[in-house]
Amino acid sequence: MKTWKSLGERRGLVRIRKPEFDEELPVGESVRQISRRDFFRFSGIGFAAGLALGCKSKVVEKAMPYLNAQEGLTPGVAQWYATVCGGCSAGCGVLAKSRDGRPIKLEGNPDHPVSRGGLCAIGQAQTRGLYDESRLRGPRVDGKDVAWPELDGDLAQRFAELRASGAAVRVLSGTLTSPTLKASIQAFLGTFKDGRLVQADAFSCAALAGAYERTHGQKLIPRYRLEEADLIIGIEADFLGTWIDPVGFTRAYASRRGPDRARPMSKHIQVESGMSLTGSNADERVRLAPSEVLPFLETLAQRLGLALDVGALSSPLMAKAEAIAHALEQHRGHGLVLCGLNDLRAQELCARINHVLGHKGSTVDLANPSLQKQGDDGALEALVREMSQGKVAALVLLGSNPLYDQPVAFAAAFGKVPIRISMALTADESAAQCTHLAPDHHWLETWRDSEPLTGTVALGQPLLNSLFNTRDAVETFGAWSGRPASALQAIQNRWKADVFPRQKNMGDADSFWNATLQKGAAEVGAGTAPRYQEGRVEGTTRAARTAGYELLLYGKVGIGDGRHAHLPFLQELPDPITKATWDNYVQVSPAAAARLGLEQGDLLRVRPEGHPLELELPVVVQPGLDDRTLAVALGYGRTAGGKAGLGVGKNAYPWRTFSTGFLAADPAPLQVRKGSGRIQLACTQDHHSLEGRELVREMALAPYLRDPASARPHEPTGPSVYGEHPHGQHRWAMVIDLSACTGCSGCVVGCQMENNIPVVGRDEVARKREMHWLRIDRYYTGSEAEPGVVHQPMMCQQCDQAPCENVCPVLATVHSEEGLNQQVYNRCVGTRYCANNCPYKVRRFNWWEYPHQSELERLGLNPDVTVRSRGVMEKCSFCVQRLMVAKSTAKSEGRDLKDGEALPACMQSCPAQAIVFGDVQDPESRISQVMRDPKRFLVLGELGIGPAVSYLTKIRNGGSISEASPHEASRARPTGGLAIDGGATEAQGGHHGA
Amino acid sequence: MNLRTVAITGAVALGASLMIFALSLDTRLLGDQSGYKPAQPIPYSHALHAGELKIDCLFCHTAAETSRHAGIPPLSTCMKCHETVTNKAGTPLGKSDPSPEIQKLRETYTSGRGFEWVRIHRLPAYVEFPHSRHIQAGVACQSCHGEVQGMERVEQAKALTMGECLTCHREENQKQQLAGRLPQAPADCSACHH
Amino acid sequence: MAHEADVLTGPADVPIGKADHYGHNLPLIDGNKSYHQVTEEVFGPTERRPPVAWWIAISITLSMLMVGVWGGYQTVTRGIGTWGLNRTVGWAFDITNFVFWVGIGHAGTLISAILFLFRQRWRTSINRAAEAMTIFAVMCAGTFPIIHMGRPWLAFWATPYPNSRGPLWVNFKSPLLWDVFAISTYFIISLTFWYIGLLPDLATQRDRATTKWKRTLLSLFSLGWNGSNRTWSRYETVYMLLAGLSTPLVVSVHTIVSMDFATSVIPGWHATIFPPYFVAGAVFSGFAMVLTLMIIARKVMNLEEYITTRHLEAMTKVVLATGMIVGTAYATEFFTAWYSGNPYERYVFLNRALGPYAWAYWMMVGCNVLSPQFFWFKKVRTTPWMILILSIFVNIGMWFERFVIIVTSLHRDYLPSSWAMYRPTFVEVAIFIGSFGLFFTLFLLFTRVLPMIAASEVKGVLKNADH
Amino acid sequence: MPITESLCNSRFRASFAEPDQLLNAVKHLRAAGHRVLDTYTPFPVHGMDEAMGLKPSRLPRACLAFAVLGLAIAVGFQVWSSAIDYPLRTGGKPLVAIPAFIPVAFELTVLLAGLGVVASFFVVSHLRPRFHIPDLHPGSSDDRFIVAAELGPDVPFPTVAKEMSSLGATESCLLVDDRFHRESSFWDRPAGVGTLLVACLPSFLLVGSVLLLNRDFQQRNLSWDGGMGAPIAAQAYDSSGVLKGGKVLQPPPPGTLSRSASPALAFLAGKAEAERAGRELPNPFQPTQAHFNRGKVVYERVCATCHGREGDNNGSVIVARGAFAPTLLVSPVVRDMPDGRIFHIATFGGPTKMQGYGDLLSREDRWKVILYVRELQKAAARPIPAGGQP
Repeated sequence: MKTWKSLGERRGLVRIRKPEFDEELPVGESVRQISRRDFFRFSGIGFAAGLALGCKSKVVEKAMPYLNAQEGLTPGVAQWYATVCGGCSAGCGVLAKSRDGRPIKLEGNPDHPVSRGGLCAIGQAQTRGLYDESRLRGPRVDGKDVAWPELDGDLAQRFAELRASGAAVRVLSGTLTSPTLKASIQAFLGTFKDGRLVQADAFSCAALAGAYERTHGQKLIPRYRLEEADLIIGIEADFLGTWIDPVGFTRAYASRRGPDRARPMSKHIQVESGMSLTGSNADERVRLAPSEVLPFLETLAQRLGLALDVGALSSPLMAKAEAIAHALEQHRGHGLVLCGLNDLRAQELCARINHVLGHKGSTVDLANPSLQKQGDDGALEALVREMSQGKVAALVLLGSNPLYDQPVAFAAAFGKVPIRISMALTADESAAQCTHLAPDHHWLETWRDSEPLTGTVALGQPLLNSLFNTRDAVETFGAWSGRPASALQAIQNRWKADVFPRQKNMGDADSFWNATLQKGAAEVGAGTAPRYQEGRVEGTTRAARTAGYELLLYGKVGIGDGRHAHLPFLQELPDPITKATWDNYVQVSPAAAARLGLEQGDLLRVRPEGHPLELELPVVVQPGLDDRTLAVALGYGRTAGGKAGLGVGKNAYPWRTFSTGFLAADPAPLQVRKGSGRIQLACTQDHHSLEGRELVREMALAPYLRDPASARPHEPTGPSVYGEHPHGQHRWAMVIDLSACTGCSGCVVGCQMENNIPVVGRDEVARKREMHWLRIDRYYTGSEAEPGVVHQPMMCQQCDQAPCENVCPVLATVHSEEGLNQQVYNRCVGTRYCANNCPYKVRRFNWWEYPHQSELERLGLNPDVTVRSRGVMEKCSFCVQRLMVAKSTAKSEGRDLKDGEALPACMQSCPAQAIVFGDVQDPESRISQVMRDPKRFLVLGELGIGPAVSYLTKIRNGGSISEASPHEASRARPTGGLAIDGGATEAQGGHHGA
Repeated sequence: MNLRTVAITGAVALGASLMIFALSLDTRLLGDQSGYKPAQPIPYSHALHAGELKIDCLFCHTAAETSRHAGIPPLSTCMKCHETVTNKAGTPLGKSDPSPEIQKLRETYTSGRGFEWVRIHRLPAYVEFPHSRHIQAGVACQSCHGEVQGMERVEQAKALTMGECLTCHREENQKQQLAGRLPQAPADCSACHH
Repeated sequence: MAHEADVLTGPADVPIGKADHYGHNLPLIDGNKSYHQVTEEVFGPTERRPPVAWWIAISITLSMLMVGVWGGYQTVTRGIGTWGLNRTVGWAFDITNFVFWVGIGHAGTLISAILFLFRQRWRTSINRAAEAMTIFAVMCAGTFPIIHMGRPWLAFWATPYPNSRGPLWVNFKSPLLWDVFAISTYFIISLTFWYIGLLPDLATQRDRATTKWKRTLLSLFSLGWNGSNRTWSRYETVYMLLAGLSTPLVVSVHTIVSMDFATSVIPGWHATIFPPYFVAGAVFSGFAMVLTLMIIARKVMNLEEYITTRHLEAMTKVVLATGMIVGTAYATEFFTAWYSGNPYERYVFLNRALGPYAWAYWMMVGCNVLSPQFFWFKKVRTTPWMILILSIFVNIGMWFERFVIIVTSLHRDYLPSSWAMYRPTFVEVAIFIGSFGLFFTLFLLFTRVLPMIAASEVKGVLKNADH
Repeated sequence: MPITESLCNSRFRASFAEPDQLLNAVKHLRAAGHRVLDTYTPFPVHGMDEAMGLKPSRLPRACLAFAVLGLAIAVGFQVWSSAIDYPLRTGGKPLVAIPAFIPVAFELTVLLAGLGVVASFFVVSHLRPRFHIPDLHPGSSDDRFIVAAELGPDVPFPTVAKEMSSLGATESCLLVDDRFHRESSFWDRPAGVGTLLVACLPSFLLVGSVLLLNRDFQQRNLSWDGGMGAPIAAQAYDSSGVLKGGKVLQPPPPGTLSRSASPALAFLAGKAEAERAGRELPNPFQPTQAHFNRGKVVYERVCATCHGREGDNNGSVIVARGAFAPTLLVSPVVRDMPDGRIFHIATFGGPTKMQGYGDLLSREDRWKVILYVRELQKAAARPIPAGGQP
């Protein structure tokens, strides 16, 4: 039998070891001799048994310190570095936690003007993209591993020929927020006679920029200031989930969500065909089919006084559009209309509405436009045309995977380009078709600057020297254009020359550089807003269809455009709405499902009429979806670029066309037929109703404002047999504001990263064995057609009289002095009694030994948190390791712990700032103040188990649109208007469980 | 068959099963390598440096004051002295008797490699022992590591079991309480296990 | 003597030698046997080569045991993940089987102890086998709490032994720890009780032994028993004391097992009715299992004259009575849930009767409440094959009772977001089969190795018409 | 024990087929003045105790005693271990939660009572594993009811035998081999049991030595505890198969600046730079007691090794080896140096042998050390008062 010498060996730990060290354990040796003699004196029975157990060879472990000490560099002490997230083009600021010279955790940077301390799920998972086994290890030419000089030499020769011949060279990239990188690309392209940079986004906002070119003469995407808006009308814009800058928008949006904020609660109406994360947070939703959106907008615009042709629209929708128009007029100057369609006419209407209503300068900031989406669909279309005509001699792909996410025409044309170069980190679909692979650094390995919003500059610094033989794109372009320079040098030069002069606060470039490096970002001079230009609205009306199914393509919060689909943490993140993992599917409304005879999991074959691609997808019955809409998520069906993403879901990108001039879902009606059989979707939540239980409390804004005390219904608290038990110096508690929480799930992934929570895979999730310590329960209230949605983050409630603690026979879960419900993994024998006895079902059991074989991936684990073995129970600890570090720091500095110093990971990065955590024994702390909020309630508080986590009642700014803002109800009595709830809309306010 | 043989065989079987039982109970806990005394790449003597020359522990093990790890000093720390000191210990002033081991040290440092020391103390991964808290609380290094300043070659002096931790923490807290102060040594499980 | 009293106490209530209410003299043992005949018939099977049927039977049960060993191997080496449990349903087959076997294990000691204290002499024919059954059932039961642990090799942590962790003891407030003490005490006391009862018979066996080895071994185990009256006198005292100790013990064991559920906060578990309900259920299932085994054994081993239909009838009456108690408990649970006004509690019981596991619930009701009603008929009570079928139904029903209590309460508890379904895997079924394999293997071995009937006790009641 | 022939001959037994006959016989024998030693029956014969004149057993008292012991142990141990020895709070219950202790207390009471009374029974009845059974009468375990008695004075055995057969005895005979005169096995005697224990002793000793000498079994534990002992997350100082240099510890990329770090000093090594530092760098710390104390700690930990605790070059290394003399810190040369220059030397090294300590000591510590050195210099400059201060 093969025995392992230690657990490390069994798990495949790579370790230098010798079988037996020369001079180990003299004591042990002598004992071994004695025992042998004694054993031989008797018979061999005991000998064999004893020896088999006693004599195992020893692992010799190495201890390898730094060679040189460095000031401020202490092994085992975390350092935080401000840098810029490269997960998408939003350019959020992150703080990267570095331990022993490598990044292990990312968190939001509160000093960064874009994200202001928030970080989304994709951002949280980025370190795992750094330590990803599927990354390219170095450059390749024609599929063969080469060294960089070889690749450069080969390309230099080819480029020289192109320079001579004047052939066209193109760089295709996603949105580039780094001016230095852009400059280096331009410098490279400048060496050719016909060199051009094409930026294209998978989730394109090109029409939005195009619309502003028509209305303001300048291609730009305005900076929307949701914090200024009293009334937000979202039209097919999932701005809290995937649109432009979700973290920044969530932060701004949440700052006005709730009755006790500094400024009155905003009202949010979402007009959409699918059920998006944003729609789930809206005070009111208007459902309509995708083809009805444009007529709806036209009606809205017309009612607001714009002269234009209006497409036919059903009368209930017409009434709703009128009601919204009325509400917008009431909030003139403080409203905001956002449109997520990639359609020029729609965006122009939207821009003009915002102008007419005077939103410019208040909610629509044109002076500091956003640079987070620079994709140009027209340029991309032109590129495809050029390529298919054989005009492009060389194409460089940077942060772009067009063979996956562009219409199939691209793939056909791509083959006609002789020199195809990819800088992708992994061998993705496009890289597989390239002649040259020149892998870029992961963004955590590079120096990068960033200007996500005009006037907001940020610096990204590397956290680690590159793991593999990759090269920074800036340096690669520098090498190819014959002007090699290090990225750091290039950025520093550009900053001295361009950025430093723009700012006025600091007198010396080095201090400005250092201050920005430490803070993460700086604000420099802003531009001026362009002027509005009157004009005829582009395009013609398109009649809404009244029958047949229509296609909605959308992005999911975790997967986004699919570029991180190879990160299992994101695949396993439950979709905030459907709670499904590891798959995409076709969403069908309950009414349509009944009509089609479908149930959850049935396979359905879908194809836009006339389109060659038919996909067979499982059905998810989605309440709140428009009855004629079938929604399919993008970003799935990867065929290359990392194991975890392969074969998960189906790729729906080919269903997008340029038919309107901009990349959008094929508008043709859908052909739908039943597929064969059904599959079990890996959903983490199967029951969506509260079953009449008062687990979540909701209330309308108006009655709350009339009497805040009415938010707390009578809560019988039975007498305790034993009374309170004593607490130590602290007593931790958490309050989650359900009005603020949008369900964005950033906390879920953040928690996984902080606490080394494993990913278990599709099958295990389908068996309901996901390991998330923090989950977000999503309940529907009201009717299936027009449900209200509640997101309720649920983690260990750290009960003071915890039912789980009593039942553990071995004292593996006991109460701490500080009110924590401690779980001691190494003491746990795994009876699972505690999990059974947990009313919240937040305890997670290690059903298997989850794999940790990859040494690369183990670099990304948090060294402060035990990696649990199989057979052990685990659960949220309130990030006790972070509390310990904070307490230790305070003690070292000889002071008391400050409020807000000890933060769990979920709270730190919550973009909505929905979580408050602290010490309730400190009467001054924020938590103590929030604990006095009349909206506070306990989930299952009636059980008398004293949870330390409490929730604030969800306040909905509901009612009819005409009384949109009860804050102002006392001031201005609303003039009678059309109520929005035409028909099916249920009044959401005042829903109580039973 | 002779009854005696039966009895003795039975006795041995009993003894062996008892032994197996005793072994399967934790006669020895994880990380208890007390007595482990491996040879190191160079025979660095704590008895000389910490004992005879009375160099403070924290002179080299600087991290102990701020980190969970006490740390093994980087070679650059050795070079603070051994840039100058190259002779064997006890070489009279003015004489030159270069130590080959110091020579090895200097060569390893300049080559940029560093030594692969053999790790002696290792607590199980589910235990967090922050050195910094203990150093700042004035706990002597010797109370866990033994009289290192007398060791020619370092060995693990104590078993470092949870019982040893608790004994010290309980005594310390008792002292604090008798003095009317708040207990400072945490007794919560999650102080060390998380 | 009135007819009603007969229902609960059985014919043994009528002193032997006197006419019963039908006017007949009813001896406990049929066939008018001599003492020697009893010795021959009881010890005979242990001294002969087993018949072919026995070999076939034990090969089947050993195969079942091997299936279980495979399941256990899978579980221990790969993890509890091989089972069908999930984050919501953390116990299912494992604890169902545990409670089932503990319940089975109740009849033996009950028959030995309580019937002994109540001077029910009809117990003498069945107590030895019933006690053996108890011990084997407790052994089966004991494997489940160990194998259901995530890290079963650390099961010894549930015992308070001095250690180098502080020392860290155990949680005496945990019902699971109470289980550890209850089950191990029950096992030890039952084993002792059984062994004490066996001592005179072991001596008989020793004296009949034909080979030296057998005689030596039996000499060691019979502790030098020679039938001395001084020893007999103390023996009877000790037996009485053990019976007195075992009686509250047997009640306490299932009470404590029921507290695993009753002390929790889970709706459907958190019920004060559980201890009596569980004890009645345990007696119910235990007697059913005794009936199943005895009816087969008396047929196969020609012991019809020792285990008469009157014995069977007495036991069916116990089954009927406890079955009624159990049925009442089911109704009471529903009433309590409705009357409490607690929405969670109400939902759990509605869900039991109408939810996805309703089939299991109605199976339980059918087997446990309806099937024993046939025992109202004397014809059924005295026809062994009918009793056999009904007793098997009761066993099935009682297994489902535990399954229903555990799984339906867990799978839909407080937060609807976590509701989930449970489906067993083959590994779980294999372990379940293996537990039956272990039980029947041990029982089959017992029937060939040790006297299945307490010969000394039977001799005592053989001709006691004069006493 | 002295055994006389007459004694042996005076014992006899009679064997019956029915318990009633035995009962009559016993009554008869006792009435006739014989001493009934014991009866041997396959089952307890009712009325025999009275017939033989036996007193009721005292085993119930032993049972009670053991029960009380069990209860005391259970309650005592539960309270001691849960509330006194290692108090841990679970579920908000008090440390001594009496209701929760009842089940275990009850079980242990029953267990000890049961085992105790059985053990007492074995002891008083001399029941123990034996190879040779004393007083074994044929048929007594099957269908014979046997009485053993000692002949009364002056009654010949044949008379008694006749009486016995008239009472139904199937057989009666004198006993020649009774319990005092037999060839018993060595292993049946207490000495045999002792020998058995002694035979086990080496095994016990072995186990004991394992416990005492604390053998090296941690590797077994590593695998047997099912994991978590071996680190999975990469830990500092470990070797690495992935990272550069084969070790986990990696220097941060050059040029990066953490949130808490101070930007690199804009100075190079060398005398000119030191002089520039003296001009440009003021000490950012005021000479407060706290700063002074910290400076003292660091000075004595690091600097004093060579420079001496008083700055007088009496450092432990210098004293022990006398290898070289460092710069006298209390000398006027150093006293006149500006703080910035001393700071530069502490950071980058001195002109001769001193290495820079910028990598080992934090920037704050270096400044604070200078504060302390200034105090040392003041103390050295001050003339020692006549009283002779320590």
